[in-house]
Amino acid sequence: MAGSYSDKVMDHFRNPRNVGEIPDADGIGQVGNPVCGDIMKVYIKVKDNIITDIKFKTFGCGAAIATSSMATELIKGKTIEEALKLTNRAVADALDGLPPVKMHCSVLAEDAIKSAIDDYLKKSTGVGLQGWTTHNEEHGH
Amino acid sequence: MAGSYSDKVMDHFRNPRNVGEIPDADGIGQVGNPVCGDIMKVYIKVKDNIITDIKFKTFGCGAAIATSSMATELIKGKTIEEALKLTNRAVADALDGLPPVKMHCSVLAEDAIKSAIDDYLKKSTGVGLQGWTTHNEEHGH
Amino acid sequence: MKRIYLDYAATTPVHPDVAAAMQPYFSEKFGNPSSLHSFGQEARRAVEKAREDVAALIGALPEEIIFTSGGTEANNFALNGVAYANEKKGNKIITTAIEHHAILEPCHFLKTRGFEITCLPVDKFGLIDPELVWHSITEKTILVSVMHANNEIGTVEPIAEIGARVKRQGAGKISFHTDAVQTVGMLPIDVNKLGVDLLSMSAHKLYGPKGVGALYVRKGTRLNPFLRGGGQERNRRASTENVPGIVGFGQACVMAAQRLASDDNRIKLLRDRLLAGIMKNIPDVVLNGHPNLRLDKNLNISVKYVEGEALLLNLDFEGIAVSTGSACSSGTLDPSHVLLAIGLPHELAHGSIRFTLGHWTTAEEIDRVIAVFPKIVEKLRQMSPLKK
Amino acid sequence: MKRIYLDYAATTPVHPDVAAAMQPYFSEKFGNPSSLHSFGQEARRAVEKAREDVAALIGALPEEIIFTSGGTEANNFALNGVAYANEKKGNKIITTAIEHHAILEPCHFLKTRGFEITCLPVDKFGLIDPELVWHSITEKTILVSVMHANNEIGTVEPIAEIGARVKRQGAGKISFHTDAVQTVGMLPIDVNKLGVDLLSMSAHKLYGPKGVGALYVRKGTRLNPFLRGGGQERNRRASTENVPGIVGFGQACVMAAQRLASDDNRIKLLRDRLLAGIMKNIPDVVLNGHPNLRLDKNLNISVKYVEGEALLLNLDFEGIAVSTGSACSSGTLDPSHVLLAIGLPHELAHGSIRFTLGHWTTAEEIDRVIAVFPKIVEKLRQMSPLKK
Ligand SMILES: Cc1ncc(COP(=O)(O)O)c(C=O)c1O
Ligand SMILES: Cc1ncc(COP(=O)(O)O)c(C=O)c1O
Repeated sequence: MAGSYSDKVMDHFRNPRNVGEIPDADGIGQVGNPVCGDIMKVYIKVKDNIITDIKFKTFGCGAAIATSSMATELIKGKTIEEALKLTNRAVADALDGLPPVKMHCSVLAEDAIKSAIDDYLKKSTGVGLQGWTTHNEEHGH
Repeated sequence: MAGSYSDKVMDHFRNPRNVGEIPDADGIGQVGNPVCGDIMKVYIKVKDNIITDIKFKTFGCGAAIATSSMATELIKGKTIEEALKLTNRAVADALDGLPPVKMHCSVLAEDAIKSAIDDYLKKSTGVGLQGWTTHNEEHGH
Repeated sequence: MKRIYLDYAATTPVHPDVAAAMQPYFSEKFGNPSSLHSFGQEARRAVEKAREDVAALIGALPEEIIFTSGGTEANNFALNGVAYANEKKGNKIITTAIEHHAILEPCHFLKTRGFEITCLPVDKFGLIDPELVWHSITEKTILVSVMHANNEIGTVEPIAEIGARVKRQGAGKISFHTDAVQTVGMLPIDVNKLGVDLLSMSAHKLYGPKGVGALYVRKGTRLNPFLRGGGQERNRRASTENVPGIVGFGQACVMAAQRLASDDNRIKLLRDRLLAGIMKNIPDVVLNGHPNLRLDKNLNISVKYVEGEALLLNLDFEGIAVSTGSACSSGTLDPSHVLLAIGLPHELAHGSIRFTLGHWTTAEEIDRVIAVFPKIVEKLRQMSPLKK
Repeated sequence: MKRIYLDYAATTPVHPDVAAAMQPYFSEKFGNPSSLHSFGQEARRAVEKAREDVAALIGALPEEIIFTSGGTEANNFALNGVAYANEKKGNKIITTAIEHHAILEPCHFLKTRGFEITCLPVDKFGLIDPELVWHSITEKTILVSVMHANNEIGTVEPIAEIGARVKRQGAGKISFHTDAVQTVGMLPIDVNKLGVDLLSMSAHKLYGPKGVGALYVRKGTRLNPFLRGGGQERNRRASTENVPGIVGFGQACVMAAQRLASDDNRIKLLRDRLLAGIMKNIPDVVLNGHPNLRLDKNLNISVKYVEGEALLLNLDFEGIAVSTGSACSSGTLDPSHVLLAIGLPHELAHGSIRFTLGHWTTAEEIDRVIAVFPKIVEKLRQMSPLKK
């Protein structure tokens, strides 16, 4: 429930960081679907293996927007390898936790980032992320 | 429930008429039993076929005492034939009604009077009331 | 910042006159109505007076009113009570896809106990077709339950028409129940004109207290108890009566009857002003529910490209309290079953917002919402990947 | 005439501090706790605070407390909830002959649904023998329910002993429930020391409001919902929370904890004074219940040769409010099942009177009763055909 959102969640929901698009993005990932009520789209710019810029657009609830904001903050300036280590738990923890029914939003945020990196890797190396698919099945209906 | 006792019931309960015994009674009737929680004992004095005096003793609830009081009032000074016409409904009506769960008390009062008359008839004529038994089975358990 | 409450369908403040009526029954006239002594009897009289007031509001007899702990208990009581009392006659219950969870969940339970539940669909406005009810009735049908007005989209159902048909077809065999939690005190109700045998109410929707409600049960309707124990409510609903709550409910009904008699359409006008203001200022908004056959106080819209909880929280930042049919209000991931039942795509169902107006709503408040809402929608749409 | 209330076991006045705590939640902080906006959230916080206070009084965790509409619902919930959740494991329920109707009636219902009820006898003081519970348990037993203290005769049962045995014998298989409606706030309670899995409470017995109670449910206990609908109380008990009632219950628990900590035996001393005064002035009176293992506030006697309702009404004429176990208080002709279960002959059971003392009882009141009561007994005995 929104009532149990932490102050950090509310802060990131109210003033989300990194909202927008990157027209010449190096990687774009979109996860979620309207059935679930959450869609996240992440754009990354990569230089020398480092994520120099990141933006997102999200259709979703307070937690969806806050996790998008927090996840993008957490990997901005990081290497691809570091970014890939980001777990949904880490996003939730950085937000001082999420209500149980909202944990799926953090999963979505992790997926959105991986999906953008996958797209970047495919475009730059021709090979995407190994052994990875989105959790869509799990957190879906 | 006592809460739905009429003012008349409360009056007769609070100031019951005809309480007591008649040492040289011409007829005595007792009905009810401790299992039901109501016992009524009625004493009558009869002269020239007229009930010249009547007293009762009752172990029982507010309605039991009030119906004893009212029933004895109603037949005092009446002929035996008139007294035998007294129904439990008439007693209840004279009290401005009784709560449904208390109607059995009026039955008991009718029975107590009939029982006293029965005793009087047996003693004076050797033959009791015809075709009459108390309602004990009905209002009992 | 003065806060603006536009969630009167969720709950209402207790009217100060109702609170005043309740006040003596907490610490002074505190008796247990089952007690025979004077403390008990003064409480008993208050309960019986309230029973008359509640009955009068819906054209019922006082002895046809059974007090409960709210609308949910009234619904659980009606469904379980009728089902178990009639299980020898049949096992089929007919209801609709847009009922409150307090109907659907007990139905779900009864299904596990051998009853058969038919859940009728509605049209795109949320209306039940009385013909459909009629055609769904079989030899085994013991109960039909159709809500009077929907709590989310506000659509008012043709209860009297359904009632007449149920009676014609199943007179004396089928009980007809309506969940009138959203309409008691809002619409004039006469149980005889509606043709219902059972009707659920909840005080906190009509400026009465939370935690008290009632089930109307037409004389002669077979009904098993639900809460079992002491002999309260003529052996039909056990538990020490919530005397102050019941007194407050009675007072709320007296006041509702006065409001209904005054034929005031202030709230409807404000609601229409809100709708017009939103439609004028914000593109891509759709109205949910029936355009006319709806509760005066209810406005339910879907805002394309954005999600309801996000709208709600942003309105809350502005001190404006509303509700949403998006997943997020319910603790599940599914959006409102009502919005899906009227055929709304998931995306729109997730973007629904319900404004419900009430006694203290002012034109200034409505104008403030009309001014603030477009900015919020715009902000969220700029964040949305769905909006091109 | 100043009235004297000696029926605290039937219900208590709401303590003024409790009423004051509730007050803001009627018309100001009136939100629905399920609402996401600020009105809802301030109500939510109040409910969660109250949950902590209730839990603290009985040594439970807040999440183990489910609010209900009173003791009756808590009991119905516990019995139905455990029975249906465990019906695949077994169908046997053990309870006692002296339980409140809010236990016996749901048991009676469950019997019609295929469950087997074992109703254990008690001794002449109303005590359950823990050995007997132990020996009654079979492979099919899923639930044991024994009340903490009896509402009529005040006898306090050896719950901890029974709890320990049930756990030893049926660890993890058998749930142990106690109806603690009469003891919460009166006796120190620790659910872990008692070894119970479920415990019923009702606020109006401890200076809280009517119409609110709770069921304690130990973590891990299998329990089906009883009131079904919205997802309130973590999906365990549907219906809009009775926020003011719950807040009042919480405050009542805080105050009860303070009273219990103070170790005050004022009420017990007054009760003993009443007993001594009656015994001294009136012949042929017997004490019902256990001489020592009883609630401090409770005095239950049978007055030979007279009937309880007649005593009660005459006391009421004097402004003294008491209760009786005679038929007449219950709407049936049978005297109290509790008095019969302790082996009292019908005649004595019909002549029982219960005095229960409380917070505002004074020595002057007790002395007035001691002075008035003999005259009433004498008047009725003179009217009684049983008294020779
Ligand atoms: C249509 C409808 N039925 C039932 C209920 C349940 O009422 P309560 O919350 O008082 O139990 C509600 C409101 O919550 C409702 O809107
Ligand atoms: C032992 C016991 N259990 C249950 C109840 C029922 O509580 P309530 O009347 O609050 O439903 C009572 C009191 O009436 C009681 O004394």
